[in-house]
Amino acid sequence: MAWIPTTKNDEQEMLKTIGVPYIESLFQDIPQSLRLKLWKIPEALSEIETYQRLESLSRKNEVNAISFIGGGFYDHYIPAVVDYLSQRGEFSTTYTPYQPECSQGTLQSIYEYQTALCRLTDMEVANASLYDGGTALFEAVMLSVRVTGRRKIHIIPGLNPIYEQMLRTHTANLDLELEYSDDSTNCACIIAATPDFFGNLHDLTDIAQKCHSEGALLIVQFYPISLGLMKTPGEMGADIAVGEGQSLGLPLGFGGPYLGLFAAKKEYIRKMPGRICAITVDKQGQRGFVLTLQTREQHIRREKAMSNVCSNQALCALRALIYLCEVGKKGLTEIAQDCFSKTEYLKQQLSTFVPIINSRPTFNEFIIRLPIPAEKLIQTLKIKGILAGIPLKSLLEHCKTEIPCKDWSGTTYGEDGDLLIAVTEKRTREELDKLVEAIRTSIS
Amino acid sequence: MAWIPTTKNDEQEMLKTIGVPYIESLFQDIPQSLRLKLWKIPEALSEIETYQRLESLSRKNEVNAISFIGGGFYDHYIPAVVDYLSQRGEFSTTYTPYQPECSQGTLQSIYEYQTALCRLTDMEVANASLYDGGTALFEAVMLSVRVTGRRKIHIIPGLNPIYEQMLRTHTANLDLELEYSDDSTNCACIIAATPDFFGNLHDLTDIAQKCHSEGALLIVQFYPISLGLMKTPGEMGADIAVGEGQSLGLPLGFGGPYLGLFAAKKEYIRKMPGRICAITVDKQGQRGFVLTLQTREQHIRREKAMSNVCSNQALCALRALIYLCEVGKKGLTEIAQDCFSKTEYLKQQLSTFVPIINSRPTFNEFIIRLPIPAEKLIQTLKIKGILAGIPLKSLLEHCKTEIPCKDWSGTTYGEDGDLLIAVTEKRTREELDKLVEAIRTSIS
Amino acid sequence: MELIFEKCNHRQAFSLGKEFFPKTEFLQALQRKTPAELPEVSELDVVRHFTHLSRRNIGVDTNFYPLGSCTMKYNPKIADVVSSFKGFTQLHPQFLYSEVYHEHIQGALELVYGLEQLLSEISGMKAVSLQPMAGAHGELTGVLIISAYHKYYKNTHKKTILIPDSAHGTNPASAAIAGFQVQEIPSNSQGTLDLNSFREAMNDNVAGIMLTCPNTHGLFETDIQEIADIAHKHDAILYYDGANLNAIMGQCRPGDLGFDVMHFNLHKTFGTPHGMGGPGSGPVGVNERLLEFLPGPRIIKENDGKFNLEYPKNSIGKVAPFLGHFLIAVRAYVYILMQGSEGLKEVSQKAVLNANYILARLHSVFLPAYDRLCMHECVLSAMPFHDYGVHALDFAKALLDRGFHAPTVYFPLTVKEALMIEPTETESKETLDQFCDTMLDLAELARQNPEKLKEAPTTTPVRRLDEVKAAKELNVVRSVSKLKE
Amino acid sequence: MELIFEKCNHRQAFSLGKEFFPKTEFLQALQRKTPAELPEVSELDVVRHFTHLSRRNIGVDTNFYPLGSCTMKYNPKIADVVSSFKGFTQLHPQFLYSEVYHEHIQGALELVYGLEQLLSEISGMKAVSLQPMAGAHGELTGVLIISAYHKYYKNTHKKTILIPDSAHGTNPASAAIAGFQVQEIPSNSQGTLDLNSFREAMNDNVAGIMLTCPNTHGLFETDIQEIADIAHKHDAILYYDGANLNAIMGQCRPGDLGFDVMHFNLHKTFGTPHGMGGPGSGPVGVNERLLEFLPGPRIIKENDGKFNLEYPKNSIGKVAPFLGHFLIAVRAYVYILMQGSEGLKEVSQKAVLNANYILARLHSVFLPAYDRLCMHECVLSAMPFHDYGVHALDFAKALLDRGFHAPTVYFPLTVKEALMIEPTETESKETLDQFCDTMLDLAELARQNPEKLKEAPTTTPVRRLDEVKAAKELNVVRSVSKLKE
Ligand SMILES: Cc1ncc(COP(=O)(O)O)c(C=O)c1O
Ligand SMILES: Cc1ncc(COP(=O)(O)O)c(C=O)c1O
Repeated sequence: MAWIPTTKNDEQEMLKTIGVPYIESLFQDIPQSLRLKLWKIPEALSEIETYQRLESLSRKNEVNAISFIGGGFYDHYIPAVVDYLSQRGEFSTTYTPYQPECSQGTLQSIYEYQTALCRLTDMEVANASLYDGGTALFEAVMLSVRVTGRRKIHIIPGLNPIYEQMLRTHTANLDLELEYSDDSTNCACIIAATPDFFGNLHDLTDIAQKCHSEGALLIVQFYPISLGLMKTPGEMGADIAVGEGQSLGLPLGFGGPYLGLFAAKKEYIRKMPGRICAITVDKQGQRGFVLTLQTREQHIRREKAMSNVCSNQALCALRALIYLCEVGKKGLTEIAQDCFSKTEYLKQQLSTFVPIINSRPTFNEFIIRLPIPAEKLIQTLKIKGILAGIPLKSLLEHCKTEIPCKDWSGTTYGEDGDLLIAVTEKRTREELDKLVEAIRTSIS
Repeated sequence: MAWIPTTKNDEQEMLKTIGVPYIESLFQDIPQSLRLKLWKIPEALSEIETYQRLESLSRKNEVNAISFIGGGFYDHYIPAVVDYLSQRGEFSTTYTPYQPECSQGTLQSIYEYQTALCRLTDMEVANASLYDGGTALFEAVMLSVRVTGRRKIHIIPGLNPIYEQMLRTHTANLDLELEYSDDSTNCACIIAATPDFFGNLHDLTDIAQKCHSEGALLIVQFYPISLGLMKTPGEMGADIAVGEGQSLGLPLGFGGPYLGLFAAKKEYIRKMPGRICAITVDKQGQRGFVLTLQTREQHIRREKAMSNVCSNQALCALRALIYLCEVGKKGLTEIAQDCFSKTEYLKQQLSTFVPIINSRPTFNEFIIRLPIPAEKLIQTLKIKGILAGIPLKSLLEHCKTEIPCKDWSGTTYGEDGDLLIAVTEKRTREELDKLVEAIRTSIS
Repeated sequence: MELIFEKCNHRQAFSLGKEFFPKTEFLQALQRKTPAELPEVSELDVVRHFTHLSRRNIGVDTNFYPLGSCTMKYNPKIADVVSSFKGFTQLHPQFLYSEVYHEHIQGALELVYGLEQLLSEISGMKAVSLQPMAGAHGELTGVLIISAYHKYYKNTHKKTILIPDSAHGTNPASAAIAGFQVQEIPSNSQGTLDLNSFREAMNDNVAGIMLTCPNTHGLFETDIQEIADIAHKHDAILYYDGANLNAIMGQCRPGDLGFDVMHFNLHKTFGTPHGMGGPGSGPVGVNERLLEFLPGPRIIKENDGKFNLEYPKNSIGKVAPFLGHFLIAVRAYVYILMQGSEGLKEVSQKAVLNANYILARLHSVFLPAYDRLCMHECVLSAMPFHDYGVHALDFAKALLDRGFHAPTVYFPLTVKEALMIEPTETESKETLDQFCDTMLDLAELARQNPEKLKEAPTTTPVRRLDEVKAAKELNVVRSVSKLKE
Repeated sequence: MELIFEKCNHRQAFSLGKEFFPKTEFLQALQRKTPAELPEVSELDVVRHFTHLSRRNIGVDTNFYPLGSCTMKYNPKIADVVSSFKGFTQLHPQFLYSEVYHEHIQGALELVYGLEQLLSEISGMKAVSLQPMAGAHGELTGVLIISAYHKYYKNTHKKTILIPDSAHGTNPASAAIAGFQVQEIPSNSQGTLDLNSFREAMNDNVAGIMLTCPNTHGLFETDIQEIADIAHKHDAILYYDGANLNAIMGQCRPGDLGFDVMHFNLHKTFGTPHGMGGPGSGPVGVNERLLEFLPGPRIIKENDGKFNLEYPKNSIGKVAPFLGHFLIAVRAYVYILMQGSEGLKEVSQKAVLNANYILARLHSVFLPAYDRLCMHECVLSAMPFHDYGVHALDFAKALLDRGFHAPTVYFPLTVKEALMIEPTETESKETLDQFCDTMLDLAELARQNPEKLKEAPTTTPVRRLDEVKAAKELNVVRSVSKLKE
């Protein structure tokens, strides 16, 4: 059998040592009446058959067209070293560093990840890590509730509708009041995204001040690549910064695994969820790393823990760290600048013949309002090998969002013709021009 | 610049230490008149651009069709662990183990490779490694010349025409006489391939005896996968066994890198080419591995060396070793059996309507004689996603082989309709049936 | 080892090259003041740094890793290869929410659908959703389903969830985070749920019971039928923590045992890599009556063979942005296909055989918590060495010096000085023997020379670390100004 | 560490599964007696074994590796990724020899053509063939071309090849194996070819001269023009050993220096991995008059943009089965594209800067062979420590303990106690400084406590090894019967 080394001989000897005649005997505690009689699991495939079958399955998916799909998840380039290094068995086949002495690689990388994330966001502390951007937001809300003791959660319109739905699902039984509002009075937190889901950029400095004067926490949802240029959550005064880390060296992978980024002010560290690594020394005074403040965690504090998270996204965090080290200080700025420049170019070209309906400046994503249903355009462009973007209305429907929906300024989105277009550094000028021409022809 | 870490600042400090004002000054020994003025090398591409450009280049190649192409190079399955393990940096970024203490991984793997190869072939010693099957054959011939002092090289018809041409090229200036013959008198060696290029299997036991009674060496060219079933070079009495190791976990890769397999009787070890690793102990008595008999090699013996080989195929040999460990004793037999069974099935199906012209039993490759030019059939089947095989005549022409050419029995090959068809364990029954039907329709 | 932030600056490993695209200036008002102080190192620095870091770890690829409750089995490399097919890695998830793109994701949907079917069949549950992103997240999802169920049927008084004292910490944490009160039920002297205490605790306010089976003592809950009956009589939902599914897979099925809702740990039972702590994957399964509460969208197969989406009638909503950790699901799918029906059964048989073999070889020296046959793991105790001042932790550290990862220690909390050993089915008898020999050796050493043992580890990159100092100083981020130490 | 052949038997890592294809019995008479005694181990055994083996190595990915003459520069990982594209790895080479399949290989042919063009431009040669499979094989090919040339022009008396005493061992070996007599030319006191001896040796029987430039002393052959003139006057062919091209790339070109034929070491100059000893790649380049002798087929670009084959008029034939080490060529192509015109020039500049920096820092302590500026590598000597009984080898071993690979030692043969140091351009000043500091430290130690130095290495998996015993006992294969040691 695959991956089971025990030979018939081994089995006999082991049973003798144990003192039972058959392996069956070891299962005596399972009542006979409850035993499995029959199941419909297919017979084993060999590695070759499996490879071939899955390869043809994978080829049923479209991954070769020119993509302008975003919506919170982006087709950024992943430098070769990220895969190369992160797939080493000494990373991938280890687990939570319960024994720090034989896990210094893991622990140091966590410490470095915390550092990288804090420097990226200008926040003071970070954990490593949460499942994804949506659960990171949920955990941030929970932290704000723990800190303030309040139960109102105010959301500034423009949050990714997927995350809003996740938040509602996770808090369904918690007696919290989730509302669209930028009023900072009496709430545990205000949640604000910049760029927001529609691509609009916001300066949240004022709202941070208002929060702080009212004892509420500001949770900023950020897009890590934008921080190559953009004012940071820390600079704006955020108390908690959360985001989806997929852009930092993780493949789109049809939905995951991704990476929940979570950073905060240091005063909240004892109430934070997730693993945290700290520097210390060993008995000979040599520097080393350990997990710390574990009394926040479920394995120590059980129902009183700050979070239930156990397995997390450590390997994804490692990828993000390697990504940030590889692109480095200058590279990140270059990438952000390139995304921005290309987007502005595209907007400029498109705006000559189709309205861009954003209420604010954007970073790398924006919305055009087509005179025809977005689906129709998409259908036409698919044939030319272009994935034109996300038909906004369809997405909102899938997230049970009211349509049309608003952003902070009151601008509404979600008409049939609204198309959300994203650009990354992978797109070339020829591809941008191709998109422009294809849209032009399709609507004229 | 890519991968160059020196900063302007470093450069200044280093120049100061060296005591010259400019980097230019370091090149003062190159006469000004000989300096490069201008070259037509394009400007640097970024990693993203390079990736995209090369990816689209790679997609111009056909690799998804169902392939029956062989001719000495086979589409065998490569288990996942082979890539995974061999690409570790501690293997791939090291070099010849000149310092054995920090190269025990390399050295032990070489020792294990030698062992695996000897067990596969039933030979006594092996080197690790030569460039490919063709140069391994050349080196075997050179060894036979050194051992016997004779200059006649007899080739039993049926040698891969590519290797024959390589052999002629390499020995062009050596005053050797290469001839088709199975006469063992007065020659340095007889070269015999089994399976031969046309797929025919031969038992070389008799010819080995003849060689030995005449003081000639028998060089057997083998196909490693066939040794899962086939009588071995050692069993037949070969003095030297050589082969192409590509089938052992190396990708087809449009021609390489491959792996020259070379094994021999122990009495020839001091005259053998290539690296050899031996067991020894360190100063504390612990087992360790070193390169041995280095006086055979060019870095010690220069023009008197047994071979000029320096860089070899060590990483390919590692892949072959991992492959042989992974498939193991039983797996290799299974794979060989599967190739054989499928080939026999295919032959049986085809033989009902098209002649199979082999003179002998075959392993996984055979020749049909079509009533139409082989190219024409190939063209038709390409459209159905099938690569039907190698049009024999074209290949022979490219190797400057006389057409038609003979095998040992005198059977001739190379007519317009002759198609060489290979089968591996990757081919499924459906694919075999598809080929049969496609050929049937095309010629009727 | 140096931090990468301590390496000298002003290098650039990666660049977009020549500013080939005309630059548009970013908005002054929205610009960050200074670039993030990320490392400025060469690519070779990056490669060497992380290669060296990796070499300061041990993993399943390097050592026996009998970490109890974590099922550190061999992670098949073919599963990693398949999950790295471009057709999987580069597939954009937003296709999911636009019907116009559904033709582009039929392969992926087929795989998700196929895996959900297989997991249903393995567990005896009616349906499975791959959304939850780890075991604990599966628990939370399960408890949210319990909550939705009771809300739907207006059982608003049901606010308590019962959990045995042997349960993993995530169980009470998940229940609490979902808004329930947690009541702990003690274990009996046999190491299973104390039936009397359970009966006492049971009342109409109980929303559900979370059980692990076999439990964290490595013991099958022999009273499971009675437990299920009692729970169901009170309309309480029986939750199955699937972390230990490796013990019973193919022998019996949670659904047949009476469980209503459960999670799987794909990273445990189905051999996907644990990646230094994750990512895992924690699909949730439910029986018929909870079906309508599952997270959505769900994948359905149309009559024409196409795959499509559907939202359960009373769905709790979304717990993941899309369909969960898809690339982990790919690995688990490969694992199940390659094990096949017989292989999956053999997995549990050999996992249980191996644990009992270790138990048999060590039980006379390391007092087992409960002296009976175990399932896939055995819980021993270092209490016999208490008088020598030697603790479970000391054995753990000494094992590191001998080429083994340590077992789980001090868990379950019900067992003093616990050494929780889960060998898994992928380890050979030789490895188990080496491990047992070493444990017996260390036991001898504990008696002869306890100080020696307490010195361990000595061969690891660092020696025992000062955790108190770490928590006190809380140096958790490298500050920018700090110069190289 | 155990041999994999010493691991317990009767396991099977890989299988084709159920005998799903009806078996045809193999022919009794042609069957091997017993299956090959390959390991019978589990896949986890395989993974652990080779992971551990790898950890007993150091490489460029882990340590500074200043192995002179070998150009151990950083191997870009993107090149490995690109060379593993399925469109390259799974492409069958036999397509090459059937025109009917040529439409299937246009991408590959374009790449081969493109790389040959780039290498021609870099070297100033007229044309390049990628066929030779390593540097020495390139030399052999080059010498075969020389031989074919002279044969063609009936210069049958030309049977000698001149080679400097500083040349790499492959030069004389290649010339000899190709059937030539080798005559060695001494170096002068400046470390370059002794012009007088050369003039003396030169006569009409000389078929060619093989030079390395810069030579293995790391010195540019300043008399190169005169050498070329003399050679050409005697109708002798001037061969360029391109192993040291990294020193002059973008500064001057072998073709412009007067060389007629040369090889490249893609694995050195163009950063492809050395893989524990290979595979390398040794393309051969020729000037106009040798063009017609190149190995065939050659790739040409038709007017319609299609790529096709052509055989040179008087081709020596084939030295490789197809177009050489294609997957290595892919890597080199990536390397050149990403360096670009300016990058390639900077490579040689920084390689030379780094070598001179080491020379400057160490030259007062380790007597350099020739006390002048060097090119990409410097040759020092451990002779100053002779009186302490400390040798080049001792420094090499001591470096291993300090986190460095050793330089090349005892080569070139012209220098006593040679320490041949080639830092390459991909190492940072910090690394060079650490290395130099360590060397100075060791020099101090050699004087103070030579025995300590001779103990080294002590931190490696094994200590110094008994090579005499190895050669005497010649245990080079694990015999089947031998039990576990
Ligand atoms: C018994 C048990 N339940 C639940 C979990 C939680 O699973 P995860 O770590 O995937 O969140 C674990 C993990 O260790 C466990 O052992
Ligand atoms: C100067 C010189 N010439 C030739 C060679 C031979 O090259 P290869 O090892 O690729 O055969 C080497 C290799 O070390 C060398 O250093």
